[in-house]
Amino acid sequence: MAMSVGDPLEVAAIKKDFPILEREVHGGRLVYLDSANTSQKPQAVLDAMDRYYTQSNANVHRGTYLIAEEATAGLEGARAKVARFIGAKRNREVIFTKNATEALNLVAKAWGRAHLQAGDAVVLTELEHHANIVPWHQLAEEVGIELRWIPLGGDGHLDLTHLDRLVDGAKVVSFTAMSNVLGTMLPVERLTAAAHDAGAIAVVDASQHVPHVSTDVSAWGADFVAFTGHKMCGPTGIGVLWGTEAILDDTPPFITGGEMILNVTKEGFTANELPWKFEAGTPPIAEAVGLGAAVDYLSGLGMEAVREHEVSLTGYALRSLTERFGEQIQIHGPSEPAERGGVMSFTYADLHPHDLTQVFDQHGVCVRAGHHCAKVLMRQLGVAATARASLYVYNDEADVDAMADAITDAATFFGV
Amino acid sequence: MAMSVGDPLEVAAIKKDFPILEREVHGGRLVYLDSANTSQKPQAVLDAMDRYYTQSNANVHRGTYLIAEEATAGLEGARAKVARFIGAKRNREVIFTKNATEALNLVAKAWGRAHLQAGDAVVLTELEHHANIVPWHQLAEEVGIELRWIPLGGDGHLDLTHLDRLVDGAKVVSFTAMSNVLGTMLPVERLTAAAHDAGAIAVVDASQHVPHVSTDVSAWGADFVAFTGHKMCGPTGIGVLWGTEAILDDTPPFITGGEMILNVTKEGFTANELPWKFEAGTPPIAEAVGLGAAVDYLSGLGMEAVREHEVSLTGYALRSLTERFGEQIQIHGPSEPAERGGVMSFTYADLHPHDLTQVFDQHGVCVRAGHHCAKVLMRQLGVAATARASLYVYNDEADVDAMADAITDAATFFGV
Amino acid sequence: MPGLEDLYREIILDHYRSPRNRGELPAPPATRVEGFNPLCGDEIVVFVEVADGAVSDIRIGGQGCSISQSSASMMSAAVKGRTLDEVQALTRSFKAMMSIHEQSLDGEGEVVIEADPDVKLGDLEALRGVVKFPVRIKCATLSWNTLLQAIEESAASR
Amino acid sequence: MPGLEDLYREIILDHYRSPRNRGELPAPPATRVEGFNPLCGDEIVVFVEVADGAVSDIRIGGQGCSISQSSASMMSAAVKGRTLDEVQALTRSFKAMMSIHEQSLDGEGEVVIEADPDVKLGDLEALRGVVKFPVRIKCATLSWNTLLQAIEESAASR
Ligand SMILES: Cc1ncc(COP(=O)(O)O)c(C=O)c1O
Ligand SMILES: Cc1ncc(COP(=O)(O)O)c(C=O)c1O
Repeated sequence: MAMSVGDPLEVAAIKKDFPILEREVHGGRLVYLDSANTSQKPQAVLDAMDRYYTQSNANVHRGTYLIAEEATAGLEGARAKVARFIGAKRNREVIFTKNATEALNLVAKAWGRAHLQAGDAVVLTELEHHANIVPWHQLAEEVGIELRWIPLGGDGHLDLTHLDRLVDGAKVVSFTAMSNVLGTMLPVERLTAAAHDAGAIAVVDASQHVPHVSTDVSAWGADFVAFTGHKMCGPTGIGVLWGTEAILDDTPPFITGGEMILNVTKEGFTANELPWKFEAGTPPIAEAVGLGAAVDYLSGLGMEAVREHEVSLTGYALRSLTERFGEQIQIHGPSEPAERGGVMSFTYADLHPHDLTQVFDQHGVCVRAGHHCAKVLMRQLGVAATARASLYVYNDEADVDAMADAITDAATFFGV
Repeated sequence: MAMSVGDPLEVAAIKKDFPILEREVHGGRLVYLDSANTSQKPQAVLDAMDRYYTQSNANVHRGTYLIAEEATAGLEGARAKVARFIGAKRNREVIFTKNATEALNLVAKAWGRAHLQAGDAVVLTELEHHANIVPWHQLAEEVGIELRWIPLGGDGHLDLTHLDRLVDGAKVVSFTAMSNVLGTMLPVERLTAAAHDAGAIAVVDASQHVPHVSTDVSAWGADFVAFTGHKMCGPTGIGVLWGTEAILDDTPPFITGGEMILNVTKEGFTANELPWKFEAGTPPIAEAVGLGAAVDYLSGLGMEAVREHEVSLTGYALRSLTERFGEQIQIHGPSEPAERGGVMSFTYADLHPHDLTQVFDQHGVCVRAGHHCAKVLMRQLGVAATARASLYVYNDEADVDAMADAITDAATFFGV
Repeated sequence: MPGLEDLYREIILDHYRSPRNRGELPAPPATRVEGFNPLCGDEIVVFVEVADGAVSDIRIGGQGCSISQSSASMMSAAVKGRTLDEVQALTRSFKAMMSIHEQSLDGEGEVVIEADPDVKLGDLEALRGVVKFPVRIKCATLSWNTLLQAIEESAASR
Repeated sequence: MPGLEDLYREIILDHYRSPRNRGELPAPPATRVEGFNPLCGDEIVVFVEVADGAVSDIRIGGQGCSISQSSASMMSAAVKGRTLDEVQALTRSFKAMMSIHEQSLDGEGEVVIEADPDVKLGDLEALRGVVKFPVRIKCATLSWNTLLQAIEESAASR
């Protein structure tokens, strides 16, 4: 088994933290290379949720009894952990949603409906995930905003030649911090500054960034940042919207009901203060506790080490796949590992990605094939689908090699 | 310890299924009487989620690999279980949301925005939870609908004298199936029929009904039914909106993004078919698996037995509290156990509920004090707050007695 | 590699490599309908000409994996020249083989589609192995659903 | 019952049973502000009259638990006749006792409020035990926050 000398993470030990990696599939070990889709969960996260359910389960912010206080402390403690993890200035700037998609919908619909009108421009990029496109399409249908697109340039990067013209007069610039298809890291601070210079707000979809790269939302200078728990070692059912206190105060509530009100009469309602104004109904309590444990886990590894590990493993993957398969394999995105995350979209010869990954499955290699919820980008790339391998803290060179072996096998099987 | 002869549930055995009930608080056992707020979770539900995370965790509807297929089967299998549990005709009529609140917002905002306009009337009841009030207030602000209220009558029931006049010309009648404050069971079929006769749609908030009473949404004849997972032995982070296929097809998408589209271009998008049209982003996968296990658990007990147990235990509680405290205790809601669920709101002498339940906590008795997210109802009742004890499958007469002892102690402590 | 041969039978790979009835038809008179597999991005375009209650001509465009492409190719060969009733029966039999459940006519739950014992699936039998790979069932049925929609639209446009 | 005596000191129960400054003031000239505790439904109404930079009169209405009512009662007694600066200092000291964290002025995170050693809390000291019951802290501070808002509004309306 190939082991990287000097890997900043002790991957062999880390693998043991993730019980699912001990699972056998089709008689071999599980080689999980789909973390951009969803990450696996360390035992510590499962334990934290089990502890919550077996010791302190109660609804929050309501009861005067002990376990209700513990549950509330669990939820609010998780909020504080997340706030610290992303460099938020105040805990109340961290809003728990069900996923990144709800977070981006909240921005487009609650902030957007209140502040945008017919003819206003919203600038997106061709790299966006559908979660940062479709809500804006809905708003376009509803109030008649105009969508502008920062185009894809060379080597998987954006073409920023006409950035100033594109953002000129815009009200919103909303973009991903890291492409979930190409791995491209976007120049967040530059885009945020361009937005602000043009008088627009800057919205960052950090779903692929927060799990992999140390993130400081305050340093970014963004107005809103969205991300999702299940891609960062946390459970399903929880996402985060961060916003500056100023912009959150200036955003009407989105989903409404219990827990988000100060008062309700037959005539109307008064909203509660941040963050609860945006958290109607019973929040994802166990999921917040799990996300807090995930943040602890990642902080324990150190986000600098996580990033270093991924850069080095991505470098290994790009090199070894290219050496082994030459012209047959086409890997999209930046060629320089330091300019990208560990997400590699590729096609092999004229094999359809679906057929390729079907063979992978027989090797226990989990890789996703499809459009990766980025059909606008796929059209720009001129492909209908790619296979996408994505790396995380528990992956090593042996995993990359296992996929390479599976590629060879697929080529033999289909005779290409 | 008082034990009911002939209880349709074996509560002593059931208590063992819920690990949290073994916990000690303040040196005594935990007496959990706040299930209308959130229920405890049986080990089987925690095991199902752990099994999912340690064996099959993957994103759904996407991967060609084995664990992704297992995860998809887990999610869709849970949908089928829920559909069967509530008498839905088709699995695709079951939409997973994050909680009941999101489900009711989806109705008010996605269906409501598309079908209601200024001057249209929406009929609610004075018994509603804020989740079935505030979204309609928002819609009223936005498009100018009129809200009408079916008033509270005697003995905790609705006053239906002027029902015909109230629903006349209305577009929506939206009501709770069981009051979360008084326990009142509403005449769902009668209200649904009145709605339909008036040409309105019928929306049922079944958050307190589905966990406690066998529910058949098709027999109800409703158009939409909302409920929440965490009150029915399931995890936090998941709720359900059921709707007839016809009305769901006639409802535009609410939250949008990945997973809910057929196609996305720079110009627009096409929505996917049911149920996915309403499930944007990564769904609460582990939570759905947990909810499926909760449904299995409740089905194993038998919903008829659950209901019988609660009627008999509620009867015991109403009798024994009245016998013991006479005029000092005021219990709101229907006096007849068969007309109500196991939810008892009460006040004791002039003790503030908050002070009462603070003393309860010292006895390990978990009871909520407050307005229970029903401020409109509280105003009708002429109180600012009540203490609310609520029963479930794991409660027995000893639990009720423990609360009664705590009341006595509070009376002594405060000298009333 | 056990299992894969069940999915990728030789005849499937043959249709994938040499698809039948590939191309376009002028629409109108033909009807053109696009189908999407939202999960993987496969897009299929069916051009169909209906005359005298039968599929007089058909062409297939778009792109997809070997399963969706070969299924479309075999379908095109199987339905060309058939009456609409025959096409319906064939579709039912094909979906029955794919173990697709559909809602029953009285709305009481979902039922398993029964195959018509008189309908011969021929080459299409090769796709039976797809059932063991649930995610791929949508690949196999994409062209069929698109064809049904095209036939409906052609009826509606007359 | 260990613990409860920490919360419900005799002086608290005394203020609860015989609240000081209970009632209303004509507004205007007084300022009237309602405060809600969204968690339990407690509602407090503060009527305050400010003259010459001091709280010249105050009345408390509304309903709530023993903690919120006694805190309001003690507060009313403590602030009546005091200058606005003294009220600010007293509020700070009270919140410090309640271990309330507030955002620092430069926006860099949240900081613990420091009590002013010169400020005497007097009877209000009896509320110190509330800190051990986190849910009840909002009960104790409700009237104080409502008072601050009333003072602000009275300044704004001049
Ligand atoms: C009647 C009723 N409706 C709606 C809700 C809201 O449920 P959730 O908080 O899970 O959204 C509740 C519970 O709080 C309830 O009791
Ligand atoms: C860049 C990006 N944005 C948004 C999302 C949506 O996240 P979720 O599905 O958790 O809402 C994803 C993941 O699917 C993503 O990769």
